[in-house]
Amino acid sequence: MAKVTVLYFASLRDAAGMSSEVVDCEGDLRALYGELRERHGFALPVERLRVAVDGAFARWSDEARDGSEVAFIPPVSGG
Amino acid sequence: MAKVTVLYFASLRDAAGMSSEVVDCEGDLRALYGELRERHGFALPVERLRVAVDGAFARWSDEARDGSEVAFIPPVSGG
Amino acid sequence: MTRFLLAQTPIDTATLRAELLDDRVGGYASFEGWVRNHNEGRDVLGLRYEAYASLAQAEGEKVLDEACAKFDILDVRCVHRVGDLVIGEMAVWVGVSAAHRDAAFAACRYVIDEVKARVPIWKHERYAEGDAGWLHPDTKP
Amino acid sequence: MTRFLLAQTPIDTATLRAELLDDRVGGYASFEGWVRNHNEGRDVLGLRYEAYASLAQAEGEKVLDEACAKFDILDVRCVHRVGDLVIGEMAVWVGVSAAHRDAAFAACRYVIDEVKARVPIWKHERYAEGDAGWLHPDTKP
Repeated sequence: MAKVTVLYFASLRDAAGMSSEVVDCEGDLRALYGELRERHGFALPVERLRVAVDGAFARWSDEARDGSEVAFIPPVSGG
Repeated sequence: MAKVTVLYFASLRDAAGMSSEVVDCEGDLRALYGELRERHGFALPVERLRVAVDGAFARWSDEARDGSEVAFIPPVSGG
Repeated sequence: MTRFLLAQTPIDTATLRAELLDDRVGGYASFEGWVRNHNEGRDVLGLRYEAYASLAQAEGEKVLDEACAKFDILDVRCVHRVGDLVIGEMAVWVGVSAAHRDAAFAACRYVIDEVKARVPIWKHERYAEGDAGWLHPDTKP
Repeated sequence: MTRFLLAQTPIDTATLRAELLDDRVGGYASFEGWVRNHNEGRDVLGLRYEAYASLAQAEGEKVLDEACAKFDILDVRCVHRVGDLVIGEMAVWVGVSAAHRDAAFAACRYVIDEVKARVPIWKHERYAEGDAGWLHPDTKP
């Protein structure tokens, strides 16, 4: 069981009603997003997101490491 | 016989030693350049030039009109 | 050196441009994205940009490194605003210096395209009708 | 209105750019040509631009009209210096505003390419070796 800090941005933050939370997590990052999507009712499917761990892009199949910071990156719209 | 004012720019002006002159002219603009090229020793052949009459691009086959201003345009190098 | 920046305040292009001046420069290409009063057929009153700052900084810097590697340029900078912006304000600026214009144009285009596609910054628009929302374009990030 | 200008004095891009500001603008692309310290392998000390002013003005304006017709842009301006310039000075500036960046980039590129190819302006370079000469590039005018 890993304890990770999850960061929410843009529409994910609005839907979660918070910009971050600490969650317990088993399995990979894809499973983590699936669980949180269900909890918060996120509209975006995992296919439309990217994921980052500790400030660097990561793979959905990566395991969540204890103490790490996980960010789900919705489609960007800068510029 | 038409009397025209000829304008020289860039290397043509340096070769002619003047920025303009009034010349008598028979025939078309191509013939006029040929004559002036011989007189001033211009290096550039007519194929590398454009010609303008009274501030607008013209055709080499145009006749020189009395009182008009003729400019020979060497390859440009602005920018 | 940091060549990609997130800015909380209006972008001063004159100072940024001056940093790219160099006797070897023959061509300088720049692009600015400004906040329009309309988007996809809707009237826009204003907007807000939010960034995942640490990752945006790293990914923006990576885009500029790529531009330097791909194109024969002398230098490149990019600044993106975060926070609240009004209509007409500059949202993003890219500046590229090169010996020749081909490389300057190509690199400038590359940077703005990649920044828009990859750097974690999100736009929140407020509309004349009173509603507002985050833009999450439906293209592969 | 005159959108193409020949300038005897240094170009103030901030003022020119401000004239292109408009609430509908989403993208602004600009290009500047600066005097390099080298050209075709030779060290350049400085240069002079000479124009056939009346025809340059008319042909420059024509290039900008074409850019407006060909691309979906809001406005475009171009200024070209004449007279003596030192290394690092701006020789030419192009600014284009558009709703979207594709058109802004394409029009900016079109204008600088056509101005260089067609507008009767000539460059006279002074070299470190002491000689000097007019540039008459060997391409179809």
